[in-house]
Amino acid sequence: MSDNAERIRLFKVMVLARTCDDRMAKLKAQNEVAGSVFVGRGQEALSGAAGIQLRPGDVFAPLIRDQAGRFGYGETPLDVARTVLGRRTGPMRGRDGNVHRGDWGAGLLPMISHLGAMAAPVIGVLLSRRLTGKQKPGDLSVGIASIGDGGMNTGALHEAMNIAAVERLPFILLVADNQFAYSTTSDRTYACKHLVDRAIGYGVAGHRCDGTDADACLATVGAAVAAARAGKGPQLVVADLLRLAGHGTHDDASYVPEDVKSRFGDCLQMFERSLIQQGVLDAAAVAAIRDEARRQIEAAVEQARAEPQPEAATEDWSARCERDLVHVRSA
Amino acid sequence: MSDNAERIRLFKVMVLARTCDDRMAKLKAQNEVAGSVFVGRGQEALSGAAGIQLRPGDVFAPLIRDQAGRFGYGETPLDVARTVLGRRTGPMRGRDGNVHRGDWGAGLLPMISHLGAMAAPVIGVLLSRRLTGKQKPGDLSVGIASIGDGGMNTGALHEAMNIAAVERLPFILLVADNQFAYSTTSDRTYACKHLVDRAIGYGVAGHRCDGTDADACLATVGAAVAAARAGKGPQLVVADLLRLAGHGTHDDASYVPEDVKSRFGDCLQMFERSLIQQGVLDAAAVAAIRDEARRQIEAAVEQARAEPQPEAATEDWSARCERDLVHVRSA
Amino acid sequence: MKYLEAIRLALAELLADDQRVFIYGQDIAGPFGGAFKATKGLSERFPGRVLNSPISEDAMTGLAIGAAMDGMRPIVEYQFADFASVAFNQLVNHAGSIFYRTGRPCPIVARLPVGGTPGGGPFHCQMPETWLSNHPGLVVVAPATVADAYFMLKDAVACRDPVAFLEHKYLYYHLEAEFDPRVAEHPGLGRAVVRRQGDDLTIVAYSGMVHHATAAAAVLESDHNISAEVVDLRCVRPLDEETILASLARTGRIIIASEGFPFGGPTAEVAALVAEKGFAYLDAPPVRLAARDTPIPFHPELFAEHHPDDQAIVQAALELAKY
Amino acid sequence: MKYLEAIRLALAELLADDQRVFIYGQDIAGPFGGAFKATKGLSERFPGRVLNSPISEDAMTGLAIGAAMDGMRPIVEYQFADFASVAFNQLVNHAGSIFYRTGRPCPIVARLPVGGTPGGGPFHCQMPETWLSNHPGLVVVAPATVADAYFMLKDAVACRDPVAFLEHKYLYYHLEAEFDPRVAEHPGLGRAVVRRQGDDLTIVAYSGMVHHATAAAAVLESDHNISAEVVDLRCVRPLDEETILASLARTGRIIIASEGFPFGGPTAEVAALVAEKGFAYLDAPPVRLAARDTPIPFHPELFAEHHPDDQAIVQAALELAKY
Ligand SMILES: Cc1ncc(C[n+]2csc(CCOP(=O)(O)OP(=O)(O)O)c2C)c(N)n1
Ligand SMILES: Cc1ncc(C[n+]2csc(CCOP(=O)(O)OP(=O)(O)O)c2C)c(N)n1
Ligand SMILES: [Mg+2]
Ligand SMILES: [Mg+2]
Repeated sequence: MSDNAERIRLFKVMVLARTCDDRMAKLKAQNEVAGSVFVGRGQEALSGAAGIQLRPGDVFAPLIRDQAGRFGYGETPLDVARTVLGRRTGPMRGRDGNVHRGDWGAGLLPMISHLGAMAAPVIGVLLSRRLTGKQKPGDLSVGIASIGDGGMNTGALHEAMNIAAVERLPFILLVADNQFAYSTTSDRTYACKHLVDRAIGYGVAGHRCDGTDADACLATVGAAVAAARAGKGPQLVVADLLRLAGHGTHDDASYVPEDVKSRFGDCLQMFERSLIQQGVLDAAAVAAIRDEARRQIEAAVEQARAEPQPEAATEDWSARCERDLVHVRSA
Repeated sequence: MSDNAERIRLFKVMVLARTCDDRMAKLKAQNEVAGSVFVGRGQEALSGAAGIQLRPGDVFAPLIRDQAGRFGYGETPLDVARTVLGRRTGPMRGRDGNVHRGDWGAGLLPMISHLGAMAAPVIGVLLSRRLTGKQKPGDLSVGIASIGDGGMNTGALHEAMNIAAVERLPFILLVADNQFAYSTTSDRTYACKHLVDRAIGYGVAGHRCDGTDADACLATVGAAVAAARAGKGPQLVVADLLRLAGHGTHDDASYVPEDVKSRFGDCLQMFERSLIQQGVLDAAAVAAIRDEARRQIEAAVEQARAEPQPEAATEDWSARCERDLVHVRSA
Repeated sequence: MKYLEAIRLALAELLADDQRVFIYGQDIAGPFGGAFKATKGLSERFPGRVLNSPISEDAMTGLAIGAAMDGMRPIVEYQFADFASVAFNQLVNHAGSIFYRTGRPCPIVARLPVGGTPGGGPFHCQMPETWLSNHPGLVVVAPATVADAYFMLKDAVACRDPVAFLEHKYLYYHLEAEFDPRVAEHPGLGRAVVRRQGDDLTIVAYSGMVHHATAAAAVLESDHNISAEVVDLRCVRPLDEETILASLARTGRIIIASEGFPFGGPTAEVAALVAEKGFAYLDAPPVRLAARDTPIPFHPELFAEHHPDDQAIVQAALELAKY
Repeated sequence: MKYLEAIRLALAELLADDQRVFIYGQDIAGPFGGAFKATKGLSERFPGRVLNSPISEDAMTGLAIGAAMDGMRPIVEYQFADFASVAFNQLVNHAGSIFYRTGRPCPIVARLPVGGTPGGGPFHCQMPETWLSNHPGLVVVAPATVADAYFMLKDAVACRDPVAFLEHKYLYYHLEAEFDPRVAEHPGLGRAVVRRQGDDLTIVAYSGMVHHATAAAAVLESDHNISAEVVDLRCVRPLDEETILASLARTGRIIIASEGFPFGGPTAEVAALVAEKGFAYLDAPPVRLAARDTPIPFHPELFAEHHPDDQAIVQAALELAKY
């Protein structure tokens, strides 16, 4: 089992993510948010375990349920609030929204919506590091890309994973098999016994864990990251869990059958319980962590709310950075 | 081992294909052919074994090295010669050429060049058969799509194979691992131990055989086709062999190392030797088969040569069949 | 009836009337019934014929091609038109090329939810008609009315060529109209129609932009005494050149408005058409209005300024009328 | 030096001068050196920097994007431009959107062998500029001369925006010219140039079509006493509107010729441009010449009639001069 400091770190990140997601959903319900809000409820253990394993210089391509991983890797609540509220001050300046935020400079990749598309860019970053001789043998910078059970079946993901394997790059594919792709059940999504079975076909190491068990996630993702850092090539981590919410806040997920629900617990509740039972945290400490999370998120929301929105009149409508290339027809 | 009638049938198809390929290469050398000529030298056992397993109502999507499979399935030398020579009389009427020929009506799919793209259409045909209730349980029409070690890494192929598995369709993916994708060696193409390892990741049956051994090909492809017919879902067949020629006739394949060459025999030579050794055929019978092949191919070439070429003036320049949809701007 | 309901009704009737029809796409089966609910209730009514697919747009399209060539009339629902970008190859290089190459038609229908909604962002708001139209072979239609949504979907399935059917997401719930599905007469798939007659200038539009055009025409009439004719292309590929040129011949002035990106595509094609074939009719240069040349911004205020609307059309018309 | 050699020379110098440059593509490493030999010898001279990729165009492009964002200057070779269709999404939706979305440039170069050769058939002859140009963000260039092949490739790598670099396959071996790579002056990446001056009409072309245009201009001069100006666009996205309009202002008549499919794209865009912004200069309707609206036929006789050539341009010019 991981040391308790790390477990507490993960717990804090999970609480912060859950708090943040809930707050964003509430902002949406209050009509303060344009477009969709996606939450990672049920996926915090896996995602957070990945995020906190990373260090500066690593690269992380989160998807739509990775608030915990993002926080673990260093995203600030302010970046989230600014992006969700479309503030000009945010990393996407109102030009892109919600889960599409990121910062190439910080190794946190701003996703495009097309599932599967963010794996190859992570691999490109890792190849770049190798080519420029920046990698220290045995202690490599690694890259993690997230994907779901649904996204595993995109051609984009396949091509990328295969290239990672051919190049033996320190790449970790983090698969959250949360039983659903939007409303579609796994039996309509893939036919292998378990998605970890894809590892052998790519020639990479495969790991599997219970995504509702935070300690299992820490251990499994930790082992995968360590192996990648050590130069053992790509790692496929597949965790079983359940999306404990709709696809987005607009979706009541009424299509999720009761018996499926009964099979999966809430990773956050269970982790809290075991940390308390094991005496790692007491109820007061947990309450303090919750309060601190609420305080941070609320402060971020308040600050973002007060900040300026983008304005069409002052917007720089240019898709190219080489502005003087030639005369561009004005819109 | 398959019965001798089937073995002889395969041998004839292989000889016919080799003869045909050689003749087309010669036509190219004689400057009678526009564009590329691709040959299946070394792949005749695998391809032919697939072609002769199929029956009317099945569907076959060959690729660039499948002359044997095409003949096995019923393509005529005349269709080949007409297409390679661009004759108006051929199935592609000079509009498409060389290996892109086929006949949707006959279940022989005219490939587009993009590797991986022909698997999904085969699966679509099989789904169509199921939806219309045309399939007889336990004795299903099957579909075979060919692919190479290189094409296995296209996103298109991945998506298609996964859908076949999800729908449990009677689909056989026939993989010729011929050590090269054009000039690229397998170590730059994939990293799994053997491509058959992909089967488990899709949740389909995997088969592997020595592609230089015609009897092994017959047995393995036969088993895969039988399983698909019986309703056991998709089958992945991977055969190891060597492309015994350049990528096309324009390529001298000088990049193929001697030690690789020494590891792989010629399936046709070896099959001939064992048929003779086992007394299935004698030298005279083999000579007669060769002569008959030459005669057929030569007759086809002669006939095609005498036939009309397409003419720009009388060409119907329409990409749409609904001509009266509206006024189309004339070119 | 709403635009979306008209689509659903057409789908239901197509499934009921023609055993060759099936629908394939992500999340379209019941009880969910699709991201936009276009297929709600259909999988229950037509068991086994409304099938959920994996997230595999390229193979979804390839599968439809194979099924169509085997005699079916597949309808593929892409969750957003933006994601059909990964099916580009099967759509343009495969479906689009089969008839010319083989002489056999390839009757697939690709249902593509298109167009912008505030907060949709760069990858849930795109118009795909330009990149679907360059390669030969596809028919690309973009119904703007409730009746067209219904009739053109039926025509699309009847059409033996592959059809890209662009459904505007904003219209799904916001456009409502009465129409009688039993009328026998409706314009053919490839026909443009004059939505509003006028004498002073022509506004050509398609998809959601038709409504901005008619709203602009009303303002031009009431506030500026300018009589604008509105031509709804309905089908952007091929173009109904006759109707466009006939309108231009009457008015002498033309604006072409689209929500799509500015480079190439129908606005360029129509402007080029009128310059080439309607030169003598032109009393003024043709005017193109398209979206800005950037990805579609997420923020509603930026989004609103990214594409032309009623006001932009009115503004352009006032200037054009002065020319 | 041949067009192909100029590309190879530019690649070699880029690799030598800039450690950030690497090349990724199918079959490009030694001893093979690429389907067209553009990289012959380079993997030996620059070990580890000319890398064979799997047949995975989508991920090849995604990989290049990631490497570029990490500070590299990746050059991706697609074996044929036709196969970049499966990389469409990464090219237009990812590479094309990064700068606007994030404010960071994404300097990748996509080297695309384009254009027709007899017997190439529907999937080895295409021109991709139209479908690469609709989405905002990409720069799309199409060098027509040996010098441009060299200088524009260097400029493409220097450019911080993603560049699609269209190399015409027919020119690879068939175009040969002397040029001095040491000259300091060459037109910027986005500039069109007047290849031949003339008074009576303007022929706009790009890529291989420039040579048909100049050949046609020679015939027009010698046989018909018509003085044609030839404008080589060089860069189709963005367009050098100034150079085009300046030429039209001088001649009053314009033909736009392309090997690409007819719907949309640069020919429509230039025709629309001159109609909109050069209306007063136009003494006659703009004339578009593009390929026929079918897949590119395999048979050399059909192929030859599929796209405009010298004669078609001469023919169009004679009619235009009469207008
Ligand atoms: C290529 C592509 N097709 C469709 C979509 C629309 N879409 C967004 S999320 C989603 C479901 C994703 O399921 P999964 O990968 O399992 O992730 P989860 O939502 O369960 O976390 C779909 C279909 C998309 N984003 N990209
Ligand atoms: C998507 C795509 N990319 C590139 C090509 C160009 N190409 C044609 S054949 C070939 C090599 C194929 O190798 P493999 O799949 O192993 O088949 P083999 O030629 O060995 O039979 C390549 C790269 C193509 N046809 N399609
Ligand atoms: Mg999921
Ligand atoms: Mg191979």
